[in-house]
Amino acid sequence: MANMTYRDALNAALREEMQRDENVFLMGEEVAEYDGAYKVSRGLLKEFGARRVVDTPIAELGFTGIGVGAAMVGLRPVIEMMTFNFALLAIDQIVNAAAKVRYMSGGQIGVPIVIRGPGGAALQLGAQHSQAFESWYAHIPGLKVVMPATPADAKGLLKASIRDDNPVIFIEGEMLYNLKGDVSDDPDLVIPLGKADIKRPGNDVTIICHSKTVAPALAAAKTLAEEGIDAEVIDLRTIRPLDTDTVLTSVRRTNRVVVAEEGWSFAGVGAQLVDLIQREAFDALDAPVLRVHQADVPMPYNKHLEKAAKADAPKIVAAVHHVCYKG
Amino acid sequence: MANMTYRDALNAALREEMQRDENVFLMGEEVAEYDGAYKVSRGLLKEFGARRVVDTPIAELGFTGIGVGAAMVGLRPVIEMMTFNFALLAIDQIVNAAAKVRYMSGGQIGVPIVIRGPGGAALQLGAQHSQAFESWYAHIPGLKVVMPATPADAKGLLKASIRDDNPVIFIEGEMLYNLKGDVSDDPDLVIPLGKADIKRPGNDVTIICHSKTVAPALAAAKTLAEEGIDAEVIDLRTIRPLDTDTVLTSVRRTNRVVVAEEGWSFAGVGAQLVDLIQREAFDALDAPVLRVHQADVPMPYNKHLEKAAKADAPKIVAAVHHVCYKG
Amino acid sequence: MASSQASKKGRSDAPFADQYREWLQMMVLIRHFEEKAGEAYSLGQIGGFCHLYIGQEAVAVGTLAALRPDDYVVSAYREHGQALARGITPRAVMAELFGKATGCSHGKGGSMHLFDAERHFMGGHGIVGGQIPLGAGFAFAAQYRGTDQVSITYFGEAAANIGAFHETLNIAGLWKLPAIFVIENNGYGMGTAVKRAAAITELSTRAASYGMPGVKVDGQDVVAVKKATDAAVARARAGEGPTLMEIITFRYVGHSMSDAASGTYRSKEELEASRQRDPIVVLDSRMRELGMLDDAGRKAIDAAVDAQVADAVKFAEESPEPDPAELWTDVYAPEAH
Amino acid sequence: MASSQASKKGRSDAPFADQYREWLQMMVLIRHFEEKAGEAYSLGQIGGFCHLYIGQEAVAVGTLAALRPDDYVVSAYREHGQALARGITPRAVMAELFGKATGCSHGKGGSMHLFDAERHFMGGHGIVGGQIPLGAGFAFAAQYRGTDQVSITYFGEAAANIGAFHETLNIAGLWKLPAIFVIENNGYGMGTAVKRAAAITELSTRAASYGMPGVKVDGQDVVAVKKATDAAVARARAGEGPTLMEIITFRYVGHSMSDAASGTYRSKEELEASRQRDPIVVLDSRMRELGMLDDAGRKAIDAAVDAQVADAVKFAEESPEPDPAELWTDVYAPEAH
Ligand SMILES: Cc1ncc(C[n+]2csc(CCOP(=O)(O)OP(=O)(O)O)c2C)c(N)n1
Ligand SMILES: Cc1ncc(C[n+]2csc(CCOP(=O)(O)OP(=O)(O)O)c2C)c(N)n1
Ligand SMILES: [Mg+2]
Ligand SMILES: [Mg+2]
Repeated sequence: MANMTYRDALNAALREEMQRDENVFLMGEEVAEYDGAYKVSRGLLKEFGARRVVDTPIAELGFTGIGVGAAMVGLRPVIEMMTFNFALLAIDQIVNAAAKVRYMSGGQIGVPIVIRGPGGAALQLGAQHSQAFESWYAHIPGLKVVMPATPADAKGLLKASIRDDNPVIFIEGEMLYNLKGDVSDDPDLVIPLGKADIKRPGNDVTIICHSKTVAPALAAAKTLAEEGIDAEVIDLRTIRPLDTDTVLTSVRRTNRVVVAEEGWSFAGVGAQLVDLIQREAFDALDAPVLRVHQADVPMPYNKHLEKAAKADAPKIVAAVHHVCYKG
Repeated sequence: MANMTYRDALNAALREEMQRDENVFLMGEEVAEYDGAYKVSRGLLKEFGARRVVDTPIAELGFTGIGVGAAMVGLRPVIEMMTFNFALLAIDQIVNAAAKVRYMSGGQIGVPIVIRGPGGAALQLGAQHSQAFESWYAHIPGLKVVMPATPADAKGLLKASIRDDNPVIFIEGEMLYNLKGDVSDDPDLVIPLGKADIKRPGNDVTIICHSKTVAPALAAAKTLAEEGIDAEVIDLRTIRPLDTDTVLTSVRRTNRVVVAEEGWSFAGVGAQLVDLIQREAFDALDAPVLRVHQADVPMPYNKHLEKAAKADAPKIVAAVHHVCYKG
Repeated sequence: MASSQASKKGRSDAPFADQYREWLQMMVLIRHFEEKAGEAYSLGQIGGFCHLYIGQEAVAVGTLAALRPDDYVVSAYREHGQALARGITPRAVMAELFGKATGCSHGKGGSMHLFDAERHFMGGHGIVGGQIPLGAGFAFAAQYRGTDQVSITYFGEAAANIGAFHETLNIAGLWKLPAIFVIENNGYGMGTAVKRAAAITELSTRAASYGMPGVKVDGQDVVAVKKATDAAVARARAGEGPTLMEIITFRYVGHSMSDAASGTYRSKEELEASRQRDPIVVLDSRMRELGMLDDAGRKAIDAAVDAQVADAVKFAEESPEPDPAELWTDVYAPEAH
Repeated sequence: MASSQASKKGRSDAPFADQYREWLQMMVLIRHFEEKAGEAYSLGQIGGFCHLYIGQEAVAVGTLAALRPDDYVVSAYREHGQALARGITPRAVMAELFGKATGCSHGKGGSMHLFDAERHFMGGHGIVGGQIPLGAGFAFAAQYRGTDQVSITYFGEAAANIGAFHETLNIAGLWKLPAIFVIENNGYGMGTAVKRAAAITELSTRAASYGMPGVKVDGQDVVAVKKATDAAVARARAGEGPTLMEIITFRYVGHSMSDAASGTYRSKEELEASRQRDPIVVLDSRMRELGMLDDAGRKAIDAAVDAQVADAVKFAEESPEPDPAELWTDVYAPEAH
């Protein structure tokens, strides 16, 4: 056990997997000589050299496709998107190549690739740099979508993603990189994909969240506890495949649900959870499932407007009050 | 009134709007000399000339961005995507420019553009050419998403989209182009965006659909009628903004709902409708809302596998049986 | 253009008799296979989009003759010719067009998505330009592993105007990847002539933007194609980096089965003219000139090929449909236990 | 490089005294404005990403001096200099950086997204290369309407390796759009030197792939920049098509406020060397040489500029935040009644 930041946990996962498997390499903009725009790859060039830590031109479509090609012939690329906003330029390679080659080839050729980097908003980066696209990737069969919220999950899930034989979209959070927590230093410890984590057990209401909404959800649970509402907080960790058992088991016990996510509402991840829950646990619901999400607008630059746009603890508390018919 | 195909209705809408407004022009691959890959623009080059009917190189990102730029300075481009599968290459310009310039500029600059073409699957076109992305576009604030199912709607909605001052994603269906129906020849008749259409009134169950699932939904309703189940069929027509009133009014009367769409399930359009309905009409629901959608796999080439993958009338009937607790 | 005038002197060609015969037979096979595919399509035995290779045979045969079995090959949706020239059996290709379980993609890919992992045939791809970064990726892997494998990536001339071409060639030139990029310039992208799609029509000169050699090749002369490819392969194997080949050829047929060979965008005359230097005739004549072929020899080739193609069709017709459960497989890797 | 040797002869410069003074004052304004913006950022008055233009002043001033008010201008996220040179007031720009309602984008855009519809300043854009097709779109509109307006599009040298550059320049060359594409080559894309990102470093030569002239310009000499832009503008207005300008300049500061000016990827020495030909000093010296400027004149300019910048900061500080309701406006056009 070591106490380290989310950033260093990702760094450790990369280092360990690169030490473990010669086929694993890191490629992206500024990952090598600059040690990463957000320093996630700090020191890796020094340790592994320019062959395995590869700086690219600004050409997301090109270098992502090169990564997909390398994966098709057995390498295990980790492609860093400086942020997932830029992955839109590479999305054809992700959706039409990475996600489909195994199927189109009748199972002959797999694509063991990880595409990782920060997603969602940070602070005042404006409309083009503050977008959460996880629902888009989760919409696509053939992809897996992983979004760790803590340093321990970041390390264990990135290691599992690198070892996974499928294309994995691994979305981090710029606002999470400095978050500290205890992380196992066992190089063999991986956290299996597709398993949610109950970050706080509770009996009165289930708050489902992932990535940057986990901390606000836990803060909300604390506030609610003071009011005598005992909230269970489920961190999905993997968006696709979704851990339906953990979600449904909780819902059948608490009968009330709030789903919080960072992104926009229309056909967001929360909408899929509502679909799942009302379909599989219809009779267990004592109230409609409510959602907390970004205001349905492009992210404004002004800091007050931005704060008002974001999902936060007070909004989660308010939603819980509603589903509990309190206030 | 004239009886014409969906293709010709779109052609008439383009012709009328180009006659009406000098700022309207059509740009895309093969739209001019070839009369359109699916002949939607037949005759337009002849009538309006190469200045207003513009063939482009294969460069979706480039010519879409050129269209967005032209719209920013007051022209009203209609950009044809040969199919929306290729729009993935242009999606950065759609999401980061078209959808955001008005907001980022504090309202100074609008983007009155229509991006149109066929979406979804046809017959045996394989995984890369058989994708329905409406839930992606509907996820993005700043965009409108329109999907006509009939010749009359195709004409009226395309005219409204061209006159709209916002970026409109107008998704047609290759399988609909030959569909015939009565179409008004009144050049002033437009069908307002954001209004769903009750294609069949009914009292026992509400079937919500759009685009290529409208015909199967109506076929299902016919079958169900023979069993004594009176289904109301709502064609959303516009996915964003969604006509929540029409949907909720129907649901509050029928108390049972099936949502059918062509695309994949995870965070699809149907998921958003489920979210809306259980949130706003929770007490009205006698059964969980069920969804019909494509099998959650890339589209296979083999015709039997493809047929099995697609949403169709029998699947809608089966879903209705479930929500009516019949069989 | 890199031409094969030199080789016109019998002496230099003589040792190649067997090769030439092989190439001729493969070009004839592709031609007959495509003609039959066209018929089967008209009969509704093949569905979806079907893009025939008729007229371009020398490009696939000449380029792939220069490669090793362990090199990597990737193409677009007009890839039947490359699949056959790479050695995928006519049976497996025809069965794939028919969507049968015995097809080279098990019926799940179709005409545009032929794959054969064993032969390092990394697929036909349907998004214009989409295969270009993939091809560079195979070359990257070879460089990463320190093998001397090369990759060859085929795309049409219209694909040279799309972003993936630019991003990939810049990276390939920068990193000196062992890659060969082949522009199959058949004059048209669907209904659009090169000069209506590209600001310059000498596409091989774009190589200069990427620090790699660009060579223009006569694509109707299989010998010239082979020679030019040999040079590009040698350069790549030697670690000297990629080459951009612009191979000039002609599409004798429509863009796809739903497009007429001539009419709207090109005249009957132009089409006829383009057929004058038929790659099969060009090699056939040279071989006769060199005494490598006579009527009997040619008849034997045609007969062998006809039998092969007939057998492929019969095989495809008689092969089983994929099991319905196949709908759900190959989306994700089988769970490791 | 298109240089201004010729203009060294006083006679040819003399008539330009007022212009030169204007340009000098604008360059000094940009320099001081950016220094103040840097301070305000450190004080937390400005948030998000902030990319300063210090060192590149002559590029914005020299190019925009060649344009008409009705021409169109679009840039990337490093656009404070172009916004000021285009005539957006220091108040409106500073207020936007502060996120205030009085900012040129009403506080909703920020440093990377400055807009001014009235001045045809069509925005700073944050996705590398994203503004390139937009710039061509403005030129397309001018051509469509038959006006003689031109568009100018700014982007960094690293953006010349992205797909949007290729697709747009090919179309612009093919259609002869009245567009000017300006590569501001400041040597680095974040921490990546040109030679580590581009297979060739003479980026202006890429124009040959697009059938347009490519010109390399000394970006530290505002006079040379203006002259070269004049030629490109004349060509565009005459309907002869686009021009690719590669303007060589230097970024004296880090990529953004969160990046050190030197250290990891460039040495202190290299940075110092790059500062030797400061665009402000170059023009200042020439003017003194020509007797157009003396210490008093220069002092007057500095004083005027300091006052302007101080006023801009004060204005930004005292301006109101946007109304909370602004969160919901400008997503869609107001409903027409
Ligand atoms: C990105 C993209 N845009 C459009 C299409 C539709 N399309 C398929 S083939 C084709 C023409 C390609 O021409 P070329 O690259 O010259 O190859 P050829 O068909 O001549 O072999 C087009 C426009 C596509 N598949 N992908
Ligand atoms: C598509 C995309 N990829 C990556 C980034 C992150 N990024 C912002 S600026 C930049 C460097 C651009 O360098 P250059 O084009 O030379 O412009 P300069 O910053 O030097 O003015 C990068 C990589 C981005 N904004 N967009
Ligand atoms: Mg072609
Ligand atoms: Mg730069």
